[in-house]
Amino acid sequence: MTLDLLYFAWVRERIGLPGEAVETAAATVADLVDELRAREPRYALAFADMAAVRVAVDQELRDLRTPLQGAREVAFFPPMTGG
Amino acid sequence: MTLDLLYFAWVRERIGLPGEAVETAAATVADLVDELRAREPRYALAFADMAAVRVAVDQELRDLRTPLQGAREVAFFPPMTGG
Amino acid sequence: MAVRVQAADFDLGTELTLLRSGRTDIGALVSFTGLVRDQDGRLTGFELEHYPAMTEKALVAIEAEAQTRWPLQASLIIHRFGPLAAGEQIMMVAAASSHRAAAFAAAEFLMDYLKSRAPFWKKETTTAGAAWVDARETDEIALARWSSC
Amino acid sequence: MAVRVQAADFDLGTELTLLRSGRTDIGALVSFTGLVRDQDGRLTGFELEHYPAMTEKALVAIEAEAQTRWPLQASLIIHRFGPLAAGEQIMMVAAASSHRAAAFAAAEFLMDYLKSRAPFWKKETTTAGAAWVDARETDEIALARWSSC
Repeated sequence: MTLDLLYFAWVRERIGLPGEAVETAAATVADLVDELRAREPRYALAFADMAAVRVAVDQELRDLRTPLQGAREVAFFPPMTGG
Repeated sequence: MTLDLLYFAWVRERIGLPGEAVETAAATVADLVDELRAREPRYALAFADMAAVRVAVDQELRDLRTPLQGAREVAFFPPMTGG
Repeated sequence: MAVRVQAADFDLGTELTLLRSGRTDIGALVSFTGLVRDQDGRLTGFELEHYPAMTEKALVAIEAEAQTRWPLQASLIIHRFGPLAAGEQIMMVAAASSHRAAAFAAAEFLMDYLKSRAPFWKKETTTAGAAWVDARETDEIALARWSSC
Repeated sequence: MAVRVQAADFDLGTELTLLRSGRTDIGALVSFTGLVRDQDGRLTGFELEHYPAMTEKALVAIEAEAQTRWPLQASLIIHRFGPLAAGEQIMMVAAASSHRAAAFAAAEFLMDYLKSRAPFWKKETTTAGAAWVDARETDEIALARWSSC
């Protein structure tokens, strides 16, 4: 499947991209993160500590165990600091 | 001593006066209330249930046991309902 | 750090703008405004009596107590008296601090104290007649929670 | 019952006036405004990044949750994004109810949820350099208290 990935704040800065489309067979968010980490050191750096990374699947907050079947957009970002 | 008495809200309405000067030898607020009650039924009515009456001596919230020595102004009123 | 007792209405936006004007050290500003409710149309009159010689003194004391409990950069209490119509502003408090917890707590504290310790009395006229508003037992409970702080 | 995400500033007084205009059923109106602190003059830049496709959705969900928990007659969330200067307004929430306890609780709830659940990220530039603001552990604690309600 094709997924639109989005990166925000320091995740974006470490990866060096605001987002990208990827072709993947990852079953869960955790599988997707493993695939990305294996690509290049900048991904490995961005995803080094997943306790510090939040994930949204199709604009809803999810976690590493979330299945990706049917998903279109996955976003990675640090804990939110609005308000 | 001469005391300025002030009445507010339904205490004022029951007594029928916003205030008055009284000559008294009352040692405490409780003594003063007893004196007033003995005067006329409208005072007895206003001070029938002292659990529903608050008192301020010289603009500070006090209670029935407060001594009156040196006091100049005593106010009686129901529990406050501002805000 | 200001208290005003007045018959006239106030402009909430102007007051909140003034409170933070020229300052860049405030992170959180909380305001509370009390309004006259029409009670499903039953309210026909509303009057606020107060004890002029004591009112401002009591409000200043309440504000000073809030200042000792939280690091506030600014605070304000305005309370009106006299006849008011449904929908009108009765009073406001505002508290400004570096962080939101202090600003919220201080504003609630100001309200809880003011409700039970500032000499104001509400008289409502409804279709059922005129009556002094009873103090709510919950107001004393609200006040008690600050004693354990 | 409104949510706005915008780069432009907002007028707090106008928003609060609009919220209650033409209504006589509101007894209590609480507002919170978040402002950019200059941190004793150390702050030289401030930028708010957000996730446009998700932001409004998240804020609408937060507001809807508040509506199910308290009897609110009106509520409002405005959050800005982009570069902001010291002293500028970042965001506001407002909650209107018949009684003060509900209005205060709803406004605090909106803030607590928004802090940890709405996709905004602050980047500060100070004399020590540029850095993304860390989420505070106290924000998660603040959020947890609403679970036991």
